[in-house]
Amino acid sequence: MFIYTLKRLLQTIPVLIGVTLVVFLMMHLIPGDPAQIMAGERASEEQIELTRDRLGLNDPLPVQYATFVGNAIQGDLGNSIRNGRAVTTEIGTRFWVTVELAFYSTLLSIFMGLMAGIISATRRNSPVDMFIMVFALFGLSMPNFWLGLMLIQYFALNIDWLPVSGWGSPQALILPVITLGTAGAAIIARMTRSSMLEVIHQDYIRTARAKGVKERYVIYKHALRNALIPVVTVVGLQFGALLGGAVLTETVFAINGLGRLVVDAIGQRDFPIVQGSVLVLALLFVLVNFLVDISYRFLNKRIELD
Amino acid sequence: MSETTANVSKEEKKRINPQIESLKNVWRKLKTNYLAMAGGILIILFIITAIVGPWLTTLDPNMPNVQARLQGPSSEFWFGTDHHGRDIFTRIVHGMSITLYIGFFSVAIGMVLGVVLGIVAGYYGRRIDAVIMRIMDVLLAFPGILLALGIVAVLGGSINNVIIAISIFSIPVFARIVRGSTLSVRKLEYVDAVRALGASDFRIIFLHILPNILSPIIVQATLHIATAVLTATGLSFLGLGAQPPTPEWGAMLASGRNYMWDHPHIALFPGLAIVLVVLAFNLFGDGVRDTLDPKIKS
Amino acid sequence: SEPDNNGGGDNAPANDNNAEVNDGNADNTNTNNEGEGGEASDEDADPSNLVIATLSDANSLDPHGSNDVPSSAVQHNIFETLISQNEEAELEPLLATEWEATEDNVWTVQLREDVTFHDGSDFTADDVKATFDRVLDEDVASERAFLYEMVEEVVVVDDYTVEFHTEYPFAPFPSHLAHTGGSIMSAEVIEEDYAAMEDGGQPGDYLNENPIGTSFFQFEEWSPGTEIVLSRNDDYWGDTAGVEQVTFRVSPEGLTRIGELETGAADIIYPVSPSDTSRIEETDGIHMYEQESLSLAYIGFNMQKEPLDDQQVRQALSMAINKDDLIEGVYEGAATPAVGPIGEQVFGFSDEIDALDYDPERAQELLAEAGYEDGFDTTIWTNDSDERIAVAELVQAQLSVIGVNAEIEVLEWGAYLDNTAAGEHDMFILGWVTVTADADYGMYALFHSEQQGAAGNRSFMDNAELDEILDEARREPDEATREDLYEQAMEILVEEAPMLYLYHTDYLVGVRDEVEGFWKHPNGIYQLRDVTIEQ
Amino acid sequence: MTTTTDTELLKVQNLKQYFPIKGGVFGRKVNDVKAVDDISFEVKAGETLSIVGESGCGKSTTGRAILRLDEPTAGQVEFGGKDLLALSKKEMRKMRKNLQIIFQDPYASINPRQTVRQILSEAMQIQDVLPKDKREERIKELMKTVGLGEHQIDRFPHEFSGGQRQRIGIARALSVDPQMIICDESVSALDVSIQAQVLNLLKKLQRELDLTYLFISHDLGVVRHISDRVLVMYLGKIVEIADKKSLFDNPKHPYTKTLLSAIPVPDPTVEKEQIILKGDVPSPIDPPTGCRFHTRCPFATDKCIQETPELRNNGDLMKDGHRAACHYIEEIESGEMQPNY
Amino acid sequence: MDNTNTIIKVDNLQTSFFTHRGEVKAVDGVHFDVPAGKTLGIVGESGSGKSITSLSIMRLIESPGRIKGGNITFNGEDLLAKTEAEMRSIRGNKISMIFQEPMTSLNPVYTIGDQIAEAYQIHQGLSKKEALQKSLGMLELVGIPSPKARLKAYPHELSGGMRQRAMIAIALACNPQLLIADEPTTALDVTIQAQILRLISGLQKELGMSMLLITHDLGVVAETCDYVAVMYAGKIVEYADVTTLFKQPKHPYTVGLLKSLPRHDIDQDELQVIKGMVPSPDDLPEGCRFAPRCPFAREMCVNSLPDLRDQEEGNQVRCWIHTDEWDGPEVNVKDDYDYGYRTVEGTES
Ligand SMILES: Nc1ncnc2c1ncn2[C@@H]1O[C@H](COP(=O)(O)OP(=O)(O)OP(=O)(O)O)[C@@H](O)[C@H]1O
Ligand SMILES: Nc1ncnc2c1ncn2[C@@H]1O[C@H](COP(=O)(O)OP(=O)(O)OP(=O)(O)O)[C@@H](O)[C@H]1O
Ligand SMILES: [Mg+2]
Ligand SMILES: [Mg+2]
Ligand code: NI
Repeated sequence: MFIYTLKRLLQTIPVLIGVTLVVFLMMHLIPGDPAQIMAGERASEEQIELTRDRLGLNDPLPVQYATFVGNAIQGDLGNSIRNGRAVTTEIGTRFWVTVELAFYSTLLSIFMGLMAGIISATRRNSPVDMFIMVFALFGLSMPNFWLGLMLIQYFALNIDWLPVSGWGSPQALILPVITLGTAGAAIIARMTRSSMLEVIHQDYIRTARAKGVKERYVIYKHALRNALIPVVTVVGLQFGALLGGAVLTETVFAINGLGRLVVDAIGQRDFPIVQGSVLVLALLFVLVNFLVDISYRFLNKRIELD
Repeated sequence: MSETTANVSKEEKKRINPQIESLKNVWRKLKTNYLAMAGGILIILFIITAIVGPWLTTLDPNMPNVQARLQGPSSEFWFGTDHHGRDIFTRIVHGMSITLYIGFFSVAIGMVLGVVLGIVAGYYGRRIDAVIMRIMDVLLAFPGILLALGIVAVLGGSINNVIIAISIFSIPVFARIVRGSTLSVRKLEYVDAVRALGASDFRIIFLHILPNILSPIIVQATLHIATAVLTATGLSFLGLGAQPPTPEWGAMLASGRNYMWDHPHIALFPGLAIVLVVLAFNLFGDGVRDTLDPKIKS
Repeated sequence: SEPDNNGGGDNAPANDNNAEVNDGNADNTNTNNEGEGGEASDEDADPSNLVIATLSDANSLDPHGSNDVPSSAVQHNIFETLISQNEEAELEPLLATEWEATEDNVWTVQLREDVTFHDGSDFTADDVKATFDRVLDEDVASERAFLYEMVEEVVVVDDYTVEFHTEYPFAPFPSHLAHTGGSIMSAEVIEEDYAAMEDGGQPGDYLNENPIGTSFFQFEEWSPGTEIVLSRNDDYWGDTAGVEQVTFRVSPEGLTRIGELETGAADIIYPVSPSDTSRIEETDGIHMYEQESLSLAYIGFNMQKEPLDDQQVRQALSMAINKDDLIEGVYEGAATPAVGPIGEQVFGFSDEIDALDYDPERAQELLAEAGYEDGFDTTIWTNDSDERIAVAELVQAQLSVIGVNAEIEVLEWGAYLDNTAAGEHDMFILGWVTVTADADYGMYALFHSEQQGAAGNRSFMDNAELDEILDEARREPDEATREDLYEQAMEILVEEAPMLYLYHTDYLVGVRDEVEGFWKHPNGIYQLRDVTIEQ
Repeated sequence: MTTTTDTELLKVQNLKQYFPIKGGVFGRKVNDVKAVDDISFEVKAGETLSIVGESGCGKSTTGRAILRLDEPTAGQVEFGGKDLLALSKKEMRKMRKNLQIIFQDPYASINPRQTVRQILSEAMQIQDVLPKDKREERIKELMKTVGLGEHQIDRFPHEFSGGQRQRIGIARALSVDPQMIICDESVSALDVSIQAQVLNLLKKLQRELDLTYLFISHDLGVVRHISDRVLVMYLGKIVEIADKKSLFDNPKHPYTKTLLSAIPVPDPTVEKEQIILKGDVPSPIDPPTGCRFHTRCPFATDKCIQETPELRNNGDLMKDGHRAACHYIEEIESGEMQPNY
Repeated sequence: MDNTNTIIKVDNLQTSFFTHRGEVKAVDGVHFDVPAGKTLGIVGESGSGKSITSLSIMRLIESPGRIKGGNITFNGEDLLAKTEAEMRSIRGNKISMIFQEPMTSLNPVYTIGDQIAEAYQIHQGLSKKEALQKSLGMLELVGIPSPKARLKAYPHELSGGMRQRAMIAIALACNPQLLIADEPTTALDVTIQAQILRLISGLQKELGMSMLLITHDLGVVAETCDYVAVMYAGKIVEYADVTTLFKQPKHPYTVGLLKSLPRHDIDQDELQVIKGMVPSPDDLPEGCRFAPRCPFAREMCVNSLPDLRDQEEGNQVRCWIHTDEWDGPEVNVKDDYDYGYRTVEGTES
């Protein structure tokens, strides 16, 4: 287990290098000059040149990349071009906000998705099944901003139960989490359904019934845990996608998260912020997938990790 | 005499093209699946609408009409009008082709590439697998917006380029799923059997493994159409994709954002249209999957 | 009072993007909104704390460290400038008591004597010198240096007298002093900031954490991306502020801000999308505050590209557009049609000029004269602002009437600025705010041939006569003469039509009824000193 | 009886197949599954050699290694005088024409999405046997040979019964005119009545086409019926090899004896003496030292734990070509050693 | 055959699957008893309905299948009349079942201990701890080495033989009166098979259970069963005590089955085969279901289905040959099988 963890951690290195390298090249490839942006539009050529020098933007690209990596290893991700703050500080609190948001949303997706998927699977081809699956497609096709604003209109304004926006209090969490979790719930519902349908015809389910196990336990104890295995992969991917996809939700609910930071920073060509955030997100992504693999093993001891 | 020749040639045809026979089989099975047929008919209707719809509508989808702004659904404007006073129904009909085009091709391309990479990774395993899957990880961990910007910078912002962008996002999703399935299919004896016959890897991969892992691919592809259409919208602000005033549904949906509360119909109808398309593809895809599945006998 | 180069219309980079996008935010009339006006609850209203929900966070609290409205809006409440502008954009004393051009190249300023900084230190001429030396310091590379580029030296005459020696006579100088960029910081703090730079820090590192000014609010706390909290400066030299605390909260989504206003989570929201004004007006407990602005929305022509290099073509295009329709269709009527680049509050505006009014027939004739009787193909660029896209769509439709086929292309903001600066465009939609309320600011950067490209002149106007007038006008000390000169300039600008001047928008601010004494300067800055919240 | 010549068609020498178990930081190999551990045997042209043994003892692995479906770890495989393991991938592909395999599972070993015609014509296309226009004829001929009707030519596998499917597998193997066929549990999955049909067919084909079979099975009834010689494996090693008669009538290795005694006899009146082994088959990852059977062998001594017995022939007790890998062939035979259950 | 001490009596059981292509009569009028304490073997080819019969007894037929008719009497009680809850208290308690595939019949995500203990928890209301204690005893009983450690093992950590033993432990946990073993050894090696069969027989004696052993291996039947029922295409074609069945088989199918077995004890040059194949259950012949493959079949066999008729000593056979109506020449099925004549063209397809 320890060795496996170590191995996985080492495997993340090429991924991190790959991600940062691509981000780095991409940022330099697209039009938009951070020095110009920082020095201001009315700045003279010399002033821009000076800024470029100070930001190290005149160094050859490989040197710039090496500097970035070198500093990153020491935990220094540089300073924001826009406001000069250390990238680590800028990312710091926002990172946790986004992680928290994504985490609760994932929990919600899992909960709703599993429930819906199980009900659908156990009543295959019934009207309930149809309803749930069509509903899931709605959930999938609904843009985040649409859902978010509708929720605000109803829950915050019409019936005034929950705050419109903000972050921190448990009430403030509810709407954004629903908004962000819905699409995931839809996907998980579909996955769970097909996975359950497969499991439910396995021999060991028959064994359980032959033992006289109650139907409810057959479903929730014997079938579900096996059906979860493919679902977990989706959850992992989903969590990754949520981190990136949180931008709209963060915007609608005025949540100060990493998603917004990255998108803004890209718009402002704030190289250090973009590189730093992507690095952190990639790390998290790899970590989540690692956890997914671990939970595979937890769910099914048969899967050998090495 | 002529009768016998006719018979022979019929037989002959059958022999020459067993694929057609098998397609017919598929069709026969599909016909009995009502949901799939419903999905299929919807898709055909969409396609017909996409082709002839624009000829049938009387209003101009793009010409603003300041007098008719923001009207709710009525007998004149079935789905109401948008902030420029354009008829939403007309725009949805005109946007059908472009939305289908983006949804279909971006998924198709991403699927093809993802499937190839996934199969290759799963089939060869070891180094190749590790390299491909790490690249997929990079793609997954990479902010899509940046990639989209890169594409605009290098290739420009046409509709075809948004398809490229979405395809690239889709690759790792398909690759992961396909790799998993490949791993299980590759162990089956019939793969060894054709290998023992001396079949090349290419033949094994595309003629023997691929047809047997279609089911998860189809499910993912049909679900992904929704994601693709919505992503296309998300990218249009970067200048990637259909440019205003093209009545692309995602863009219409997004333009309703500012009017969500007081004039929700602007966002609602394009949204429903997207759901309907996704639903149709899902129903049809599920049916096709069931049909292709040898375990479900007709 | 503070001028600032605003996001609203100014094409200043970076953050402006956000400001930009929303400044015009949307479009929309609420014609068939059935007055379902609800009632705004005020459960969260705290009379001692004024909450302002805005689109974007400040970039920097260092007055030299940024050049965007959200930053200025906060800086303005912490720092004071020597001179301020009132609601009518007239100059008034603030930290300065008097100012005059004592020589052609010298402005002499008398300072107020009873002022202390938030840290308790006295305000003197040294602080003024330190402030302006810093903004001009190349190492600091201030984005606002351009405001004072003509200053050669700041001379401390005595504790409360300073002289600004300029390279050439610069008439609009007092209005530049009224810009937030001229906010006075304490010399000690500036020194600390330099010290931090020596230690490898960035300019402003120290200042951002210790923004010490003289104004009626003082800095409390900044959670980047979330909010900035200021508290009342009880030792203020003038009338102290009406509320104990003010919070600038970031809330990027328009409809969400309205929700916050309705529930009382915010007392003031800005910007409000034109499409939502009627909703606010119909809801009890909240109302709209509208204020004409110094901004200009325009469609620039690339004067170096065929066929837009032809004056007749540009005039034709200008006359093909019905600005009233645009204002109605995009801005719900909350804007004034523009004649030239500056509006009537700006010094130098003349109402003697004949605009190129809407006249599609004449436009068609002009096109024919220019040799384009069958019209031509062109493109309109815009960035991703709902407002600008809406403008583009309407303009496209109106141009099609005279046979001009314009394709719309949306560009991402960074790329948009780069590419328009490089002159790759045909037509592009952008805005400008004449923050100093002086025609010099509004014309020099946009049309002087030396300012081509990124500096502001993206239509690549190159007119020797105009250059001369603009150069002369900024040196001319006599106000009447200056006004004459700018009238000439405007005549040329309308005639030459380097851009299609669209309209000057109004600021649309949503305010709770309990809030009193609030006003917004035409340059976009909230005036909060006199604000009180009724219980 | 099949005619047996003395030419060796297939010669396997010191074949080893280890499957690495990956682990450690860099995915290093930490251990091996020693699925086949140093075995040698040969198959003469026209004969049937069977490999029997418990599940997991390495029978299939041997077959797969010979075909290079898995690349063997070490050893030599000579087929018709050519070293198969030295061939390039491409040459090997050509070579496969001569060496075919029929798998155990008639459901898993045929692509469910191909019709019989597609399956057979693909095989011929791959090996380029016969000009295109002759293939059709050949397919029909093959169908007849394996006892399928011409009208079934365009059917999908799921439209056939297990036995019929197995025939498709056989037809596929025959379609390229091989010299030798490896039958890996080719009849184990079939019902008895169908099994008999397929076994008869295999025998008939051997007679008619002079085929050589390497027949892998754990069903000794079947093996007795079809083989000329039999090879018994235990945990990756050969424990006994002999002509059929010797093996069944005169088994020498304790394991072979157990195996024979464990087969249930479909005759309730026969009271046979069953030897019941203790324990399960040990793991091939850490096979027991010495004689691998010692953990379950009723005769095991310390010597068995320490020394690996060689395959040997005791001329007095065993016929020519009959060899067994046990230290105590003589002692057990003479009753000097008694089982210790 | 109507023993008073029958533990279970199956009478005219009909179980069908209603697929969209129509009704599939998987079990069609099956009739047998299991005498208390004895073992009844059911043999027959794959697909002949053996498993469906046993699942019908357990009332575990899943949709689209349904028990259409017949009676199942267990200890004098009608099982088909019981509610689902009542059935649950019988399953795993009074009637237990061992399934064919030890690899897939155990839930891969729970330990062996948990899975055995569950039976105790359900039926005897024991606490988890007590149940585990009892499970340990069960594992000892079925002869798993180091049972304490195995209690915490997952199925994949056990060999096939151990897994099957675990299955047996689950089935025997509550001392059932009837054990249904559906091909309990097909997936196992001969040596392991021998171990398991011996184990089951031993436990049966020890616990006094009755057993229904389903297999298609006639060797296994010969060694373990007291009575044998031969199934063909959803029907019982012959029922006899084991000695009679092997010595004097009466039904041509039984004979064909016996003859097509390759023997490891004698050499045969060619095996006897039954021509043709088992008819598909959704397309059954009208008359005797074996007629198309039967060497003795005559017009009457093709046209009408014979009943299962009593023979001497409670044995039964379903064949016209053994009836008075038989219109052909006299045949001794066993001896004449090879030289069987066919009056009807078989429909081999
Ligand atoms: N690809 C592989 N990787 C790791 N181990 C393997 C692999 N293939 C086979 N083995 C192991 O090698 C051993 C021999 O397997 P093999 O399939 O040859 O047995 P077998 O004698 O054919 O058994 P059976 O009768 O069940 O078919 C087994 O322990 C198996 O687990
Ligand atoms: N779910 C189902 N739907 C349709 N037909 C079914 C279903 N389950 C079983 N059958 C049919 O019922 C018949 C009897 O099946 P059953 O499993 O009882 O056979 P069996 O005698 O146990 O065979 P085996 O020896 O292979 O286990 C088969 O022909 C099968 O096709
Ligand atoms: Mg094998
Ligand atoms: Mg069965
Ligand atoms: Ni022979």
